[in-house]
Amino acid sequence: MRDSRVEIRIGGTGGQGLILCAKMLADALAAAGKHVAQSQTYEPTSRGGYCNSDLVISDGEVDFPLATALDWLVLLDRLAIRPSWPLLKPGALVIADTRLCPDLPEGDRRAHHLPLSRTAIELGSERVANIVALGALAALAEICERRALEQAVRADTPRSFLDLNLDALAAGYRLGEQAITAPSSTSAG
Amino acid sequence: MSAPSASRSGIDDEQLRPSATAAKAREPMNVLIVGVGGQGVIMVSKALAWLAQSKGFEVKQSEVHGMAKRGGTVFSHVRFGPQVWSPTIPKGEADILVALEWAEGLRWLPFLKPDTGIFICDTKRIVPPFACLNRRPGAPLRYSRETPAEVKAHVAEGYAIDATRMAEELGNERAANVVLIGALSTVLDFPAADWELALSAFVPKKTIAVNLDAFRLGRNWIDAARRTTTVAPEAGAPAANIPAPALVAYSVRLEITPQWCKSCDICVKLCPERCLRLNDERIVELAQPERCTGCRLCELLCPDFAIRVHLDAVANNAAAAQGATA
Amino acid sequence: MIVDSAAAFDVRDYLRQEMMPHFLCPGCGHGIALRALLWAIHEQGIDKDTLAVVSGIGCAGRLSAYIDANTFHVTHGRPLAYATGLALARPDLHVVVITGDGDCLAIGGNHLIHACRRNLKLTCLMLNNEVYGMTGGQVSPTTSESRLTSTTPHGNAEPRFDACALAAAAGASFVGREGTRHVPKLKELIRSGLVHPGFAFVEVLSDCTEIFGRKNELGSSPEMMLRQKSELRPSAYRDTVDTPFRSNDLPTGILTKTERPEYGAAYRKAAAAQRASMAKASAAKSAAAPAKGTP
Amino acid sequence: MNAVDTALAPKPAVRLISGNHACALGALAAGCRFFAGYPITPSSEIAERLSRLLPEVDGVFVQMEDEIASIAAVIGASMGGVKALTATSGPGFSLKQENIGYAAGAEIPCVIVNVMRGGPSTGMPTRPAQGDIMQARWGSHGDYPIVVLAPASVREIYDETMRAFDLAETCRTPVVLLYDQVIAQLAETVELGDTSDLARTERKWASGPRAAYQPYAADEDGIPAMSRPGAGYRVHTTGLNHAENGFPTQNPEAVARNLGRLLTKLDRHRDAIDSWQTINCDDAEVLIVAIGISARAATRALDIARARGVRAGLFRPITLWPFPETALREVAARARAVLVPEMNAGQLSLEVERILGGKRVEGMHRFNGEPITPAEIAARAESLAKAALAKETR
Repeated sequence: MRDSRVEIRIGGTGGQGLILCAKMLADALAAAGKHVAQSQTYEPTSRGGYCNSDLVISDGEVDFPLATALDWLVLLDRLAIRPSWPLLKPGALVIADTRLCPDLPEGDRRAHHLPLSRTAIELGSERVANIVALGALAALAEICERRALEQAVRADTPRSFLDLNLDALAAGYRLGEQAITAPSSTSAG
Repeated sequence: MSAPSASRSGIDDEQLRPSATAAKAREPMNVLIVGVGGQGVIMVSKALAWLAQSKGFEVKQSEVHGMAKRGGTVFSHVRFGPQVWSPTIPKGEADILVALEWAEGLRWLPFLKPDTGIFICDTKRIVPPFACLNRRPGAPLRYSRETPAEVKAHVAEGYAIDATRMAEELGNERAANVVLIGALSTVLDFPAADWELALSAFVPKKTIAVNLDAFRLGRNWIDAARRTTTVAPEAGAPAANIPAPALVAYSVRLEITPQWCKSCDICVKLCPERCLRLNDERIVELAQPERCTGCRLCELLCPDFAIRVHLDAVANNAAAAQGATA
Repeated sequence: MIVDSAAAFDVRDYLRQEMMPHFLCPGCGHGIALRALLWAIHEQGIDKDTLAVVSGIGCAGRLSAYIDANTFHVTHGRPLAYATGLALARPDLHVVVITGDGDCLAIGGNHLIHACRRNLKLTCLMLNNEVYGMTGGQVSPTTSESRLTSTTPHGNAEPRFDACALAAAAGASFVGREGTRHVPKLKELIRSGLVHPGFAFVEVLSDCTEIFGRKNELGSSPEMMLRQKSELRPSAYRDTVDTPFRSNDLPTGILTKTERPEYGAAYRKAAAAQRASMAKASAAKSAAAPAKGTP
Repeated sequence: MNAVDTALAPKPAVRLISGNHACALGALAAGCRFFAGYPITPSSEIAERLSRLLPEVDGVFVQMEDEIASIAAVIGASMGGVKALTATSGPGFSLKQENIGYAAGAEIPCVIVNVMRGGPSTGMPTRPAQGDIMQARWGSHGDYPIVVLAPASVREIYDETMRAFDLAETCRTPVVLLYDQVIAQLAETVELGDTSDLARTERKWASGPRAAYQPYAADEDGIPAMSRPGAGYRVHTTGLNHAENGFPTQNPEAVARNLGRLLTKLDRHRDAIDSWQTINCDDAEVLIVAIGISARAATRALDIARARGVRAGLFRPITLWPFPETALREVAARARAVLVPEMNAGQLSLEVERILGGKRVEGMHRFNGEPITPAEIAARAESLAKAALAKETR
């Protein structure tokens, strides 16, 4: 069984920019020669409601493009816990927003509660919480080169938001790097 | 009404010719101006009314033009004198009839005083659509066939003047009515200068020059005509040279495609000359070819495209007449 | 005078003669409407090769088969939608739509109002005979009140559509109505529609004599046609004093004529501008590229 | 890979694009120059892409007033000689059916994308399903041929969209691209080559004298040459049954002749039409037949099953209709059991049962909006293999 397969989910609610940040990560990975499949689940409402975007990353062609066993889970809303929790691989890493997703269920996983949305608010807009999360994920998962990710963020950001998004990415990296040195909670957070 | 007839007692019988001066002393001078919409009838009557008023006459003018737009009958009554009661001229009471169109002139002839009335008429022909109602091959239009010479018999004094062409030659066809004003000015004794003043007030500023030329042209033409004969156009006079509207000589032939005819009867019932019928097989046929005028109504209204009307041109009118009866 | 123009026009030059006689009932006004259309096309000098006629389903829809042109007999109610695609894809063609009252106003009503709104250059000829003739005489959106049809056995209780008012309200830039009784006038109206730079809607009042006429005892074909004349008057007479004495809810002539941007031309213009700005941008990019690489 | 390498190597056009995006690009590459559509989830991205891309290549995009108008405008554009596309989802696909029948009957090339979502009726607009397999084949009334392609990946959507246009043109038929919401909105890394010099297939155009031209008289390939409006042929096109001359007829011989040709015309092009993929079929005891996202799950399931000692193989029809039945029969001959996982109540199973006659065909049906997972398929394959073995050894 060819398995360089890595699965990442960014879960939250509609309107948080989950699909966009997943796409940025996917672009960065694609630039590095990885095969990526990025899928999404959303509800018919344009805003609000459960939403996630999944990445399946592989050295070869991705056979089944949907999540089956998550290596990484980023939670930007508690709504995303229920559909995602059963998919976690044993020992998977979970990054949860301290404010929007304070409580996590029991399970065999490593969890980091990070102030993603609060950091975004401090940067000037809660709307960049997705980019902060992206930075934190990239730092913790060490899944792609930082330069490639910055390039992907640049490519997908309108000029007027570029500085904000790059700041958010850097802030996310900082949060992630701090978390590496800090112990992660291994039981219920 | 009694008032007009009472005023008759004041007639100066010696006055045979109408004149503006004479009008002061007798019953009103009656000038009837007729034509078709767009020719400028109202302008002529307004200029005359203005002039008469400026000379101290009481003036009454009435006109019908509202429905005429372009092409319909327009007439205007202008009456002036010491006192004018009625605004309209009764039949046989017009001193002067000015017509801007030939057939309109003839139509109003009964309004002219039989003994003394003066007829001034443009020979311009404007053929109205209903003059074409009879579409028989070679048939004349239902437009006046009278020649200027024949009209002479009906009027005391008559001038058939090709005013439209004269105006055209001046470069403005629309000044034809002013040519006629020029003619009119010779039978009313207002000074020519006053006429020109009146004209200048009633025509658009940039056309004053051409209109004054037209006025003088009309005046001179009458003078010249008077020197020869009272009833103007004889041989060589412009009106005599006017050809009747061209009649294309043709014969009618109906091409019927019997397989396409579905016997709906529309052509039979809607033919204005009732010359079609359905035969024993219920197929249309031309039953009375001599009555067919080639109007094409049957062709146009046949839902089945079964009829085609051919108007075969023939060499001349005689042949056309032959074709029609053949 | 009508004689001159009519003499030069032989309708058979525009018919597929192998298809004749056509399938319409005796006295059906649609044949007359077809003549008026072909006459207008002839007068306008439209080449048969670049003429495309799209028609729907029903008696009116069948007319396209008789026209010697590029003809498309499509699905019920959809000729305007097919014609929209054809005219947008092929602006070099002259596209005419023939449709009936049911085809155009009932099943195809949505396409009509949007065609009016869009203002793509198309001429839409709606033949209104107040009835679904081909299916046996059912009530249609234009059936007059109290008329008998095979689905209104006690008289039609629904109010009818005024198709021209509908088209005008939907934004059509050219709207006109005429009866088949007045062929030269109808031809003139259609011709004005053909030259109109935008969507032209022409309603033709046509007689269904065999089915609608018979059911409502409207008399023979000629009688129906004569009544059509008495019931119609030019729109110019609308405000004259005798209006109260004669009903005039179906004015004829050109009822609406406005200048609006034609959709196809507007679209092509915007597309050309988009291409030009792209070409400019890529030229600037390629000019800038070597400069970037030098240091 | 280091930074120098990426800078020097000619960059392969690897892009992360969605299935719907790939469809728009494939259409353009195939020479599509007209799109008419109506917004519907989850296919709207195709329209959105083409509204920007078509004007760039002098094409036309138009958003019509409804689904019916969209397919009508597409057929209208194609009647004008322009390659045309529309895209929709289940509810819209249902509305288009009458006119798809028209395109089939009048033999007007066109391509219809149907991104399958939950049903019936409005169903689940943002959840995947595979419930339009039968509608795609039998949705319009009467008998007619149609080609339905069922790509399973972003790359394949791109390729199959191009092939859809080629088949539509060569066979003068509507072609349906059928894929589910997952594949439509899935973004995958794909390598797209330069297609600017791609030889594009055009329909056979009428040539020769007008008098001799019969719009529905077919050559030996069963496909009549089409006339382009303006080329002087002035033909009649109708949805009524017609004779070779294009005019309506109810003459039984004429109808049987033309309709008979129509119904068999694809047979002579099966080499170009048929397309399927087999994985590990040579020694397969359990044959899985699936399309779209279910086939992607089955692909992974093969590995899981083999790891557990179950020899599973996959037969994936890429051309769904006409179904590549000969190929399926050959592959299935060696299998002990056949498993058909699909996101509906059993549509593909029905066709597989029909083709494989008495063979045991096990359906694996799900219609709740959740894709079937590789593990589920693998488990089912394993139990099927055991049952088959038990039956044989009994």
